[in-house]
Amino acid sequence: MSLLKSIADLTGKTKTLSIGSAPYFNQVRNATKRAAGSRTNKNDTAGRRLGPKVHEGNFVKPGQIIMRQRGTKIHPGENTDIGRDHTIFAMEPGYVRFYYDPFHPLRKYVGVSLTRDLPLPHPHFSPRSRRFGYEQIIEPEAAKQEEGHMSRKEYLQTPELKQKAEELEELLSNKRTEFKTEISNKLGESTENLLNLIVERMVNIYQLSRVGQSIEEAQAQVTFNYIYDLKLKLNRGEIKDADSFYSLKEYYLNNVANATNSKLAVDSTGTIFDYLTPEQVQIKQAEIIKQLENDFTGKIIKLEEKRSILNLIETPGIFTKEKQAQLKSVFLPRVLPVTVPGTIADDFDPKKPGKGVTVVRIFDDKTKEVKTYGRTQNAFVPQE
Amino acid sequence: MRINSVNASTQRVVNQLSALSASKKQPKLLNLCKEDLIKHKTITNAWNVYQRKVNEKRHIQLNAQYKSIHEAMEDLKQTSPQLYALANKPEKKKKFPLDMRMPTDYPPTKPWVYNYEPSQKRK
Amino acid sequence: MISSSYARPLRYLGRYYSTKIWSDFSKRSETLKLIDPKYEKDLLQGINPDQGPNSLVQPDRRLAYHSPVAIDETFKLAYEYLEGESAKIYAKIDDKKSVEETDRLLVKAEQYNPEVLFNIENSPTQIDREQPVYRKYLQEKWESHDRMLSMQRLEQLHVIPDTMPTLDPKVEVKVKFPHNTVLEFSEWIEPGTILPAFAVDKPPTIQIQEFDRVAENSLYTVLLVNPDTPDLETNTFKTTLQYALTNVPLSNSNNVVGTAKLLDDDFAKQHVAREYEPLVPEKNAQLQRACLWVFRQSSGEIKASIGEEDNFDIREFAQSNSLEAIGAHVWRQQFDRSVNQVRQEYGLPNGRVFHRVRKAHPVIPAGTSNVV
Amino acid sequence: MSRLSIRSFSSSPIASKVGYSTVQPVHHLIPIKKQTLGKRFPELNIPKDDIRSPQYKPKDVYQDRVNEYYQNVLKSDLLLHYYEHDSEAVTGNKARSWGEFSPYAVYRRDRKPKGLSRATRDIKPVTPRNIPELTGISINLYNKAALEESWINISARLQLAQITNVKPKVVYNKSNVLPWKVRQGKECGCKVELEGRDMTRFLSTLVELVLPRIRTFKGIKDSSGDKSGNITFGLSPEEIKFFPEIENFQELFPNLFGFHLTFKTNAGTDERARTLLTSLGLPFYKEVKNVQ
Amino acid sequence: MWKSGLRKYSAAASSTASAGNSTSISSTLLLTRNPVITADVSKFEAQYYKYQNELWKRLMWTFPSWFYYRKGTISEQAFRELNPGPVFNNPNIEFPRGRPVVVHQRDRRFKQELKLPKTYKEVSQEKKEGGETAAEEEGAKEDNLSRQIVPNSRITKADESKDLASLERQLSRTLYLIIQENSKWTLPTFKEEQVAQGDDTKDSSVTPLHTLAEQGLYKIGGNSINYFNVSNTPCHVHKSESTREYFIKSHILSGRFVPQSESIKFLWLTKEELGEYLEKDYYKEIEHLLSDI
Repeated sequence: MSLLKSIADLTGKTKTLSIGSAPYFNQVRNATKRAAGSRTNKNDTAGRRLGPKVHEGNFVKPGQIIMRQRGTKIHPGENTDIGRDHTIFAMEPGYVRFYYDPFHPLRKYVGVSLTRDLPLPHPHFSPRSRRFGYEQIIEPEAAKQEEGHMSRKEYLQTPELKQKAEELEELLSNKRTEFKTEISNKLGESTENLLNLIVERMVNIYQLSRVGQSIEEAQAQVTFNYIYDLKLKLNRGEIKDADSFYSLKEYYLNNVANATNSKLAVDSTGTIFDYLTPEQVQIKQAEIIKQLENDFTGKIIKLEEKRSILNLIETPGIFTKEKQAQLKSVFLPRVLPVTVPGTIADDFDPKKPGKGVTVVRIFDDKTKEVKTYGRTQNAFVPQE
Repeated sequence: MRINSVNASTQRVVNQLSALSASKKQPKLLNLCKEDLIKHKTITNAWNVYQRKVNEKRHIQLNAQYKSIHEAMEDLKQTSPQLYALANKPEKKKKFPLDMRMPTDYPPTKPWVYNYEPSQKRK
Repeated sequence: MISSSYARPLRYLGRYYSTKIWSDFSKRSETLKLIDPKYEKDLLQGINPDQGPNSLVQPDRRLAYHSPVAIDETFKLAYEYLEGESAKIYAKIDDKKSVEETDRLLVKAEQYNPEVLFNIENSPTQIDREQPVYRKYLQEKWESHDRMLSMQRLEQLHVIPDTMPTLDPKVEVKVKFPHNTVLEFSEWIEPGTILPAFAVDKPPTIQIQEFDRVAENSLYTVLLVNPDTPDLETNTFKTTLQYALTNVPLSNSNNVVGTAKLLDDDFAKQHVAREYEPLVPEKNAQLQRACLWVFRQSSGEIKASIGEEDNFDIREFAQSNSLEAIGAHVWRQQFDRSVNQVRQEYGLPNGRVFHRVRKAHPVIPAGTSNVV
Repeated sequence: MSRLSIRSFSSSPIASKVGYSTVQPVHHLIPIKKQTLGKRFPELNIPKDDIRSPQYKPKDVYQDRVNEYYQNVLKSDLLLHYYEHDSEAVTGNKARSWGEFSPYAVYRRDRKPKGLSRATRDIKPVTPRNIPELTGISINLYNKAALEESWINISARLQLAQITNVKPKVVYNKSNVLPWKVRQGKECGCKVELEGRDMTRFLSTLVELVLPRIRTFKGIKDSSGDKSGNITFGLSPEEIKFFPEIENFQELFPNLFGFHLTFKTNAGTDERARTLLTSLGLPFYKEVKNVQ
Repeated sequence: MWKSGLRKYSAAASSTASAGNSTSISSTLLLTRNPVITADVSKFEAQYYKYQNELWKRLMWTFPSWFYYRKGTISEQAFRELNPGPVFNNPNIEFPRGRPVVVHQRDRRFKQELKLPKTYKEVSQEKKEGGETAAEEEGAKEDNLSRQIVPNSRITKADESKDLASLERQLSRTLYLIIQENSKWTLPTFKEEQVAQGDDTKDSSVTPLHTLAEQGLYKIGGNSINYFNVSNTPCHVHKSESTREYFIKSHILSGRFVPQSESIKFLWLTKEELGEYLEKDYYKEIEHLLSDI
């Protein structure tokens, strides 16, 4: 309009611009679209009210919206998060900062700084600034109630845990009484207090050997635990002074630890036995294996023999559990090999084996043939 | 039963597909015991060391040959520029002859062809 | 088996050449031999098919085992070849070479020895860590898994940069609490595990495995800090020191600070700079991280004692004592039913109790008045 | 299929989740291979050349005479043959920069090379480090019949497997060309990439048993090649009959399919590649154009 | 800049060289016979290949016999007769060395060992041979495609008789030609004639080194040699004050070396044998040109 007007003004002043007889600007604009509304005219929507909602340095509360956008024009920085439609909102109370991040040079970020004077982004290698945000409960009643509060998971697990703890306690108290008689038998007379200390020590060693510690490790650990507890007592003031702490410590080391370390030991099944040094254990292991090989291999195993084999293998403190299982599978097979004399019936009819004879067919890998044997009762190790 | 009742050409395709596919044809996995595993590793290590040595030796020899060619050409350039120009002429169309064969595991019945007749050109 | 001397073992005097070098222990260490002699026959002479390999436990599985065809004959030739190559490398070692060069050659000479390979695969806890070849394999194993795992956890749990700015791991740090009678807590702890208070109420056993040869008289510092102690005055967190060991001498094989050492009064007096105090998180105070840092002391002994200040600045401490961070470990704790008992044991007052819901109070900058 | 209907283990629907993720910078320099830290499939972390891996396959199973011939005889010959004194590397046609000062070009891809859509390699003089070598043979079988009936491709795959001892991969159409009945995603043939002993065994069979028996075979066209040292030629179904693996089982392979062979070399130029291939026993012939 | 300087310098040097007529140029022929059979492998290599091959077979898929021998055919029957199935996993039998795991007639724990039935051609051939007389059989043997293949020995008659002049000796090694003219064994060397006369403007006035070597070879060894000259470029130079011997590498492909005069003796030798025949310093100088295989 203004353009038209100014040009019209111009023409008024200088006539040279009029061309021909027809007035130059006497022009009619014809409709290029159909007058009736077409579909394309109606699809305008209301503005989505996008854009930043707070300014640099403004204080925001957690959850307050900082930016509404389509796509990530601005990326969520520190202490902010991004919603389903890319809305950025605050996660912590603080002051809004718009910034660039050197790790993503093409992005703009918005973050919330926890204090007014803290710039963003924070230096990469400096500690993060964090907010604690929890309020102390001052009132004692309410505090006690809150402390006793359990999550649902904890609440549901409590009875089971309690039962397990009780079972363990029962097992240990049984062991205590058991150990008490055994130890008093082994060590002879001693005071009640000393005996209790020794029993407690053996129970602790038993517990540690159950989680796989060797007897020497467990002994050192139990000694350490006792002395450490004494030290804590001293710190708490339950022991008067350092001197009585040292005398108690010396007493324990001399009369309990050192006195029993070389005499008593306990294995993971809770059997008390005489302590053996690792070298002695090795010798004993070799002895037992030799005995097993000499006395029980290539021979018929009856119930009696089976028991003595088991006794040998399960001699406390000699073999580990895995080794025991392996020895059992070697020396106590379900069926004895055919080479053992007296386990094969001499003449038998495979179709009509006599009483007490079992027909066994074995494939020989070398000759590629199946051999048939009649096994007597003796071939099978009795099962209890 | 149904498989057997299809016509011959379909059966052939089924056979072809089964010959290609892995189902029921794979062997058991090799589960070596500890000792055999270490043995296998040692064998592999020895082979790798051996191959490395062989390759190193080849590489050294090729380098020496290259150096030697370079020296010869450098010398020829000094001694006789014409011969150098002829020797350095690129032989782009030259091909290796088909008579140069790769070795076989066992020799042919006649290991060497003696009765070679030179062509007309050479005379 | 493991020599405890800090002195440099194994120097090769004069030229030495023998083609049967791997069965000659007059100049090589005995620890390069097979640790478990029962495998020797199966490994070096071949498995008897009527008995099966010793490494399989069950007799029936043993008999059912079939070795690959021709493995023993091939192994014999391979062994001879590698042994010859090893002898050539041993011939290169003499006293004029530097320690690093000697170590490198020793690794080269022994790395393909099947006995060494068998030891490192099957009894990694019993090997002699003074031998460079074993350390090399230990390092490879550590780098292929444990180092990545621990660095992932340290980064994910923000131990770096919340305590120290960064870490270039040089040593493997392993932690366990051996006083536990429950299997779950008595093993080595995976970095980042959440532990109950009763499981950590005695000082931990720490293993610090160096992979390069440790110089004589090298000293180490171990610090355990909790960067998540609530600071109500500023509504943020402060760092507290829970345990500190300083001037600890360690070597490649003598690398565990545990019960045996702590029982020794002299050790405790000289090296425990701050007595152990477990983390005792308060109710609703969320998860807290126990960050264990291992430092190499690059400028000798630390003489100054550690102050009792409220907020322990580990960065400042490391810098002022010129400590080089070489390894770290982390576990986490939160309030549980055993916390109060541990507090009692250590003579600590009852813990505060916080509201279950986190409030929107802003951080109060230090120095301003305490008005919420 | 709408995104909402995708089943997942998560309790919240996918639509309510933000499509945004970012990588946080780390504070250390240790590269972490995340897949090795998982505990679920430990055997997948074992490298293929370890015997404990289920994918283990022994490689050096016999003496490789072709490779030995190349290493012992040809390498030294080729080095001498290609030697050119005082020659220098010929720089290839490279992508060009947009100029130093244009702010619009900071993160833009480089300009295309002059007159080409792709950059070409430098041609370096042959030294002991880069003597031309046959790196692989790729066999490509385009099966027109499979466009109509995809089961026909089975016999084509089996034929390739029979000849090469390697299981072929199926090739699918990439685009729609309706007049040729080409539909996207339909099987249209198979291919095999040969390396190592598979390659040398195939090469020796081809050179010693197959090509000499094809009467019409004059050689590979001298103009064949992709300008960077990879030479291709084709074999027709009648010629494939001469492979001994096929010849003895003709009744099992009633329909044979021709294929294309590409000899992949690191020679850099076709000329060098041709010389290399002749040294391995493959003949070439020069096309005679009809001159009026 | 430096390039042009170098060129100038070299031109000057060459002009002095040719003007001085002091150096005599000759071309030495390194004529090789390439190995005919594969290299001999060491004990370890052979054993390794065997081990790997066994592993390979152990890890192979089962042979799809139903595909190659269709059910109900005679060939299938023959195949089954030749290859009885593995031991059946009978639950009533004990297998101390492990239970067989049989799928598709193969024990999956082991490699599959197969014997193939003879083809129709082979069988008919056998039948025919049975009916024919021995003499006819002999005649048919040479050109019959389906005769049984027996590999030739890797050691030839020449090896047995230690004929050092034979081209059929040491088939697995590279052989080199050396000749003796004046009681000294050397590689064949041919002197350049025209270059000494010194007209360096025309190329035609000189014989290229490789042509010189070729002409020389025909002169001393006759015309019936099929050989391949690897390159125009010399691969080595043997220098002394006034002589230059440039080495030209060639392979003999067929034909034979026939000495053209009585005085010429020749041998085909391997690398190690060359060390015994040639002068020590000379051998050391050219050692890297000779192939170990």
